[in-house]
Amino acid sequence: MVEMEQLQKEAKEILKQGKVKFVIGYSKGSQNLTATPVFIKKPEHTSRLIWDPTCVQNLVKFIVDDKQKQSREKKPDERPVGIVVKGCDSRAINVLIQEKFIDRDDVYILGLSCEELGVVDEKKIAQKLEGKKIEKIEFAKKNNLIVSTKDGEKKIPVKDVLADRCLECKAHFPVIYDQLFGEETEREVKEPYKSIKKTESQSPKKRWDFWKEQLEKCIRCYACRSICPMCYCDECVADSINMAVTAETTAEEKAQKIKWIERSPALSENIGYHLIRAIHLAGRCIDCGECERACPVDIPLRLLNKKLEKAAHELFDYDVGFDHKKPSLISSFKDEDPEDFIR
Amino acid sequence: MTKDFEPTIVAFLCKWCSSAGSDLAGVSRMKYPPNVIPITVMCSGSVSPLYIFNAFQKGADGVLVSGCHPGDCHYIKGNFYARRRIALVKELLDFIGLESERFKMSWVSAAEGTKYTEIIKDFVKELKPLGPQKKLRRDQ
Amino acid sequence: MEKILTKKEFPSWIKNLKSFNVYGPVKKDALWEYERIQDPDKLDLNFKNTVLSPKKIIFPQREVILDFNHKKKGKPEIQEALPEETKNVIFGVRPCDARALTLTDKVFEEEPGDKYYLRRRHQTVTVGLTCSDPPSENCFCTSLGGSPHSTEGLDILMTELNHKYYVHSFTDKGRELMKAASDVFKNPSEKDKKDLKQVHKESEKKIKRQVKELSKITDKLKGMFDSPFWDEESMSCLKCGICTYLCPTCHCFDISDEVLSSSPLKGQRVRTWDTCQFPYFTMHSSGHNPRPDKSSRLRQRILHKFSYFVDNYDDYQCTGCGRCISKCPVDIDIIEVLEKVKDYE
Amino acid sequence: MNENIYLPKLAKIIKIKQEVSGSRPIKTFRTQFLESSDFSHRSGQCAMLSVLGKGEAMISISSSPLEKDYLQFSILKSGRVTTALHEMEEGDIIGIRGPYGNHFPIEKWKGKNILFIGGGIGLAPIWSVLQTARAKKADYGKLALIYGARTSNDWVFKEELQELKNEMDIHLSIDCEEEGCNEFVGFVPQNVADKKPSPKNSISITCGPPIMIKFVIEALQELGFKDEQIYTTVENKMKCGIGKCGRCNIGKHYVCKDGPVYSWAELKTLPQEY
Amino acid sequence: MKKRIGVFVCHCGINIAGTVDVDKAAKKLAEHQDVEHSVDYVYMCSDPGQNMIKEAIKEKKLDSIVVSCCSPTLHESTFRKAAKEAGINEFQCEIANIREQCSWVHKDKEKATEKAEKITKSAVERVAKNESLEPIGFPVTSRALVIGGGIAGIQAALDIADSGYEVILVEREPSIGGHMIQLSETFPTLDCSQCILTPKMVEVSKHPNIKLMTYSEVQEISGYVGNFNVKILKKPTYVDPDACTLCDDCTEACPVVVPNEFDLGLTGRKAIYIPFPQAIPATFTLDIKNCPGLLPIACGKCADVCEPDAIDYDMEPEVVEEKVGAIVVATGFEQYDKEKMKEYGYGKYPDVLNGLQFERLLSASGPTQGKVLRPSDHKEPKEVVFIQCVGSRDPELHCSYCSKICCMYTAKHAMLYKHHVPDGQAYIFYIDIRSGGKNYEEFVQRTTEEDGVVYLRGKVSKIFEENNKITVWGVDTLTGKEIEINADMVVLAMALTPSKNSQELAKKLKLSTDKDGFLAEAHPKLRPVESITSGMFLAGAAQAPKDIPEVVAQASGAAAKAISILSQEQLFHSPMVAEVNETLCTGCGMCIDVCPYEALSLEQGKAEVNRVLCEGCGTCSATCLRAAVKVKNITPGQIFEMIDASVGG
Repeated sequence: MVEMEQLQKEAKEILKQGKVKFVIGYSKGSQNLTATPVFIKKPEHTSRLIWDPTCVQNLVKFIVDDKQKQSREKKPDERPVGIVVKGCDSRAINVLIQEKFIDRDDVYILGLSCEELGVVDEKKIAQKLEGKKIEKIEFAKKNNLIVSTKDGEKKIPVKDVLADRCLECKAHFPVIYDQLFGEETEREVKEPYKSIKKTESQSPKKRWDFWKEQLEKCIRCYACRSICPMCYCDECVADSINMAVTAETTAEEKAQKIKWIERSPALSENIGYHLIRAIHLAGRCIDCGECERACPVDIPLRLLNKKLEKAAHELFDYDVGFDHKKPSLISSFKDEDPEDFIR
Repeated sequence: MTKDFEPTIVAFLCKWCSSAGSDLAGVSRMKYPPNVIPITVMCSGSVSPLYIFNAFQKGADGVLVSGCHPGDCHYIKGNFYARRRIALVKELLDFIGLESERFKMSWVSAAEGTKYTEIIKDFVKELKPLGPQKKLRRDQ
Repeated sequence: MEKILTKKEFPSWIKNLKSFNVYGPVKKDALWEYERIQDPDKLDLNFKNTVLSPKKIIFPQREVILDFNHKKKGKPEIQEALPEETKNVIFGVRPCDARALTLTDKVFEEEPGDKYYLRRRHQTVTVGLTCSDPPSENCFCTSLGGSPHSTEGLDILMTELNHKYYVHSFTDKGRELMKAASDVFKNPSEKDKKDLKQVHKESEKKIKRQVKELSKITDKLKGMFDSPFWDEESMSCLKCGICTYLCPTCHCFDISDEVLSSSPLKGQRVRTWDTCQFPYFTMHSSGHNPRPDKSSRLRQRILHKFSYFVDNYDDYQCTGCGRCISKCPVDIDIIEVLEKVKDYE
Repeated sequence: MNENIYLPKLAKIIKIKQEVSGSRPIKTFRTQFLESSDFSHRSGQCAMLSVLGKGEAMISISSSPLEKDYLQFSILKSGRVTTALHEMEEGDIIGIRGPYGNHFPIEKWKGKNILFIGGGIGLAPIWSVLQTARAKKADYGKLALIYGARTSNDWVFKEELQELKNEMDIHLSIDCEEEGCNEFVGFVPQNVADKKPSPKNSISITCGPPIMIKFVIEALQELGFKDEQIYTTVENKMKCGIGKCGRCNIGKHYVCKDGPVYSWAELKTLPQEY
Repeated sequence: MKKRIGVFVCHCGINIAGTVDVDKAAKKLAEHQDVEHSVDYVYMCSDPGQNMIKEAIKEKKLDSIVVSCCSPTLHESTFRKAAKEAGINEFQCEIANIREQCSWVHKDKEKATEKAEKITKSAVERVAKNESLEPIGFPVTSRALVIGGGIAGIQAALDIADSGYEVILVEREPSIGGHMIQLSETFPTLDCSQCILTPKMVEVSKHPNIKLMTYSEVQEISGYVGNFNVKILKKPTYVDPDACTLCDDCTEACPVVVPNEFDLGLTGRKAIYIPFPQAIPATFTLDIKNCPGLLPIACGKCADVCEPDAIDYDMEPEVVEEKVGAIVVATGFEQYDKEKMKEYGYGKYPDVLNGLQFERLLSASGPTQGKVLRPSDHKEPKEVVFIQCVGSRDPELHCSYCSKICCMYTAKHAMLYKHHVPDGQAYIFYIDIRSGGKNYEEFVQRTTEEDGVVYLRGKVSKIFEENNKITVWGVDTLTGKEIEINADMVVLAMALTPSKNSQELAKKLKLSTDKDGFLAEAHPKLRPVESITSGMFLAGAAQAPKDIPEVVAQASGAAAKAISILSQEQLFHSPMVAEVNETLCTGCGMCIDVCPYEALSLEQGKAEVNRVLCEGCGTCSATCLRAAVKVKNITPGQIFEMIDASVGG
């Protein structure tokens, strides 16, 4: 078991010693049922840190944020940032190190093992409650959620409402950390790609009908990109409206920025955007599921990434985020890479 | 689908093997349907997934990426990266339901004019019954 | 005009609206959205808050302003692309979303008026639905001068009374819509009127969240432009567009040219929603950005809604629908932010 | 409300002049509407120029309202639209809509001395009011211009400035020493401090890069100019031009509608968001 | 910049015009916004055609042109030259291939015309965004490095040096000469190997342009063609060659005896030694691995007896840095590892020898002064079995390839054996006889006809020692008979493998190797002496097993290639190279991973292109997630427009 007190104690210690400039962790959410990110600068505030299956967010995005902020500052505080991570999140850190976006020394990692569980899926909980409004939600030991609605309290075993990604997670403890909390338990995952199985087994037409309906909904709020720790580019190639401009950028460069997709939320442009995003996350997505969680119109974005995760694993024996010393999926090859699709 | 449908294929051919192979098909006066528009690139390794998506978005009915056989790459290993990259693009396009017939990769050496001819013939033949590619295409 | 319509008869009303494009909430998977209705049974008035407000029908996310084409050496041709002249009706408009339209009206009506918006607005009848139960846990309309049964911005308000609706029209557009199927309506009884009052009264009590002393907050905001408050509050902001795209009152947009063919040149000038939360929204072509960071952007969102808009249009640019709170992936809660403003320093 | 505010009117480029060459080129365009137009502007206002397929850019009108034959724009090549404009030739057709924004309250300044202070492309917004004042010389007191750029190549309206020298005090400057150039070496604010214009019965109009404006205002204040005597123009990213698209605001002000002309007395009350 | 483009559609007689309506195509292209001028003509590549282009460029003030004609492999350079002559940059000319890729492969004129228009429009879109470029020139260091002092390296070094360029010849061993100096006589002429090689070795040592560095190894190489920086480790010999008088007193004094490598262990040598009498440089080397210790206390006997005080125990390893413009790699071969050849009793039975050992036995300067005697008992062997293809042509257990020279040298061994022991009998087990080469077949014939050597086709199944004899069991596959020979000596024609450390060196040089570890040539047919790395050339058995004349020919070829670089004042490189947008680059390094030429590196967190190393393949560009790398004149922006043109947009 992860002892919350130990986590708080360690966070307090590193803040006290000035080892880190601040600690990013989870605290109790205000209204929504999940935990909320918290940025703790003072040792006395560490009691706000929590850890339970409502800690859904991948906080690594804020490391990216801080790194980008640092690059704009004249005299940045170069001390590491303390961060609370789950197994999946830790792999995001590994990818960032692999891609040299951050150094290992930029982060002080407080790793949490998800042990038997993982985190919950808000939508699944809502489904369990059949649309009833949640008045209060609490996590009780023995892995139950106590949810209060107008009809009174209801106990929901966490296992019944775990996020799909947790059910498919191959490594539910951190692969990189400075301090580990909880056990490095083993867990066998029978179907690591279960969520894409249905779509995969359908006819191309069915698959298309499904994705057409899903992607037509996209309003291009870019929450998926904004929340993704791997989307750290200053300028997204998939989007014609943003542009990183410096004093050196010439008028021609600005004028010649390619509009691979238009900003109109038309189906073709939405597909263009999501295809580019998916292919750019191939070998980089660590399946934290944040894109899908953030999506206000419930597009199952995770499936696109999962499909490529599966391809990377099955075709190229590549698993993301386990080794930051290896070259990336697309910047490496093996002589025996499959080519049965090539004529 | 209509019998008169003539698909448009955008073919990214590497300069050293596949484009040369298509030249050989020409020199040998082989015949294949005029549905394919070649874009010669330096190496199949330089074909970005964005090019492929973009071609479909702009209304290509089929896209071909063709490079040197493994081991023959003019740039030593560009085609190996292409092979991996294109495999991923293919998986993705298949997954969203684009007919897998619409996107192909081939190895065509400078000596394989015949192979190039066959590939184009077969490609056109396979695309015709599918009709125009409307899934990724922008509304015009 | 005040009438009673049974739930059973409701589809008949819609079926009688042949000359109208009918819009209303439709459930898709777990979410509701306003959509064009072909089959009245699809219209679902027992709905939680839709993701997007009916703003998207009056002020669509993408709208063609003009078509252009230019042949070499010829004169460029520009074709105005105004919305089609149609009659639209939106059912199930939440009072907060209807009030929001009155706010966007202020912006788009202000001289020089915006033809595209106004044409759509004028040719659309809004049929509201009282929120007998708040459609979201984050509803706070009552804090902003609205109510679950507010009629502002509506032509008709429907209130659910068990198996029937109390239908009240206040405008000519509304009355006309009811007349289109006059035989499905019945006159309300005194009990109905009493029930209506009761439901309305109850509905207000069910709004749990609130911001108190907004005017005090507005005053306080005026002095907080340079406060570090915004840094703290925006720490977890992701710079996505959810809060603003989902907001029924936000009206920012971009104008861009979409080229369909480069030679000969052919394309469209389109207007698309834009948001002050995107980092490049205000960036000059030199790269200079007056709002370079997320704290300045959160500040803009709050100040625009609760300070600038108040100065310019004498109203808050927020109607308390709660969408930005419910959908924020990192729990930025506008109510909490406002409350914190009040208590700041 | 019959007019569609978003529809540009077609105008022909009748004259193009390369003002500044090099990596940050500036060209001046004179345009004439193809069809008769009720377009009528006042000094300080802007217009939205469009190049079909590229988009629109808000550009200040550098010709005087008294000039009825054409509209003039001096444009720095900077982004997608301005690059396209720079590629155009005389006879090419662009779209124009506007005019937008407020203007210099020149009628209030009758009898006063007007000091124009510009830097780089910042002379363009001033040029309109300068030309108007010059044409109605009798209405005003002394006119003077302090203008500078990085190098003498970067001055706009070089020939016109030479001509004007006969009519008013013109103080040019360059940022760094340059062979064959005898003008003041230093930044514009330094030139202002050096020339010590008198605040008495004077109005100053400043336009240029934000950093220059900041220091010019300080220099003017040093010389005794009151906030009400100092005018400047502000620039922000714009799309609609009519205060609806929501991106050019400085606090509650929309620059496209409530600006771009501000007295320092007004501007200093607004948040620093430009 | 908006361009003024000229389009020139060639009829190519009827080759194009027969299938493509060239007039229509030219008119169609004229409608393009950036096209100022569009015409067709019967033969664009003819003088009048080219003149037409040149005149149009001048008259219409064109700044770029598209010639719509045959494949760019044929006339791209023609038209680029014409464009240049007319005053526009050669890279402002693009070719639209409407012959090989259009008119020749289609029949339907209407459709072919439409396609030709699209191909041409695509080229127009490309040229519209082409930059003017100049070939990248860079200076050349007119010195060469030759790695390996065998016959290949010696020949290459001499050829280059004779052409007037400085050469640094690096040899790992204390003396140059390689394997050739160990040989007795060479086939098919039976020249004395030492007699023909030593003059060349002396020439090397005397040549004013050759800097000889023996007992040295290449440690590190950086740079690129024309400008390599090499670090060479000079191992200490502890003997000052200038002071040494070759008196040999030291070896007498030295108490340590170890196997002599030169004689492949058939004799011994001291810890201080000269590898062989004709060694170049002629000096002694103290073998530190076998010396009891450098401290005089430990031994110090050699220094004690050295009158000229040539022995210096304080000598330190030295790293010498050199700049060179071209490199010849001639690291030679080795015999197949004996550990893998246990089944033949090699290393187990003293009278089972490998080919080189037998060469030493035959050599007049060898351990037996040219007498063929058994190592075990110094008796003359009366029956000798030679076995070919030991390790070669055995894909399952050993090497799949043919070692090429074994057939010939085994024939030579058998023949020479017979010359030494006329009453002896030689048997040769073989699979095939490969005797391609001038006078080779005749040579093999002589062994059987004149010297009575018995060729047995088949493989040996077992070798074992019995009664002081080596019994060889085998099968003659021609007769199907089982054979048993009680031999006095067995000589194994071992497979040839790349010399040890050659893999390691290949890595340092960024050379690729083939599946067997031999250095890979750039093209097996057309560029056999070039490596894939520009400026590095291959010579000798390091590339593949080969005999002496072939080695010498290849060495001269490599030398000629090297000279062709060294003789340039400047080298030029295509300017169509990658360039990095630093604003977009995040320094992830993926482009660096994929670059086949190591042309990219990370400098202060941003990718940087070495324009000389970059070949412009564009794999970096497709890999970069941020589109921060592009190859000039074939940029994503250009492809974007070309796709547009291709689909008819």
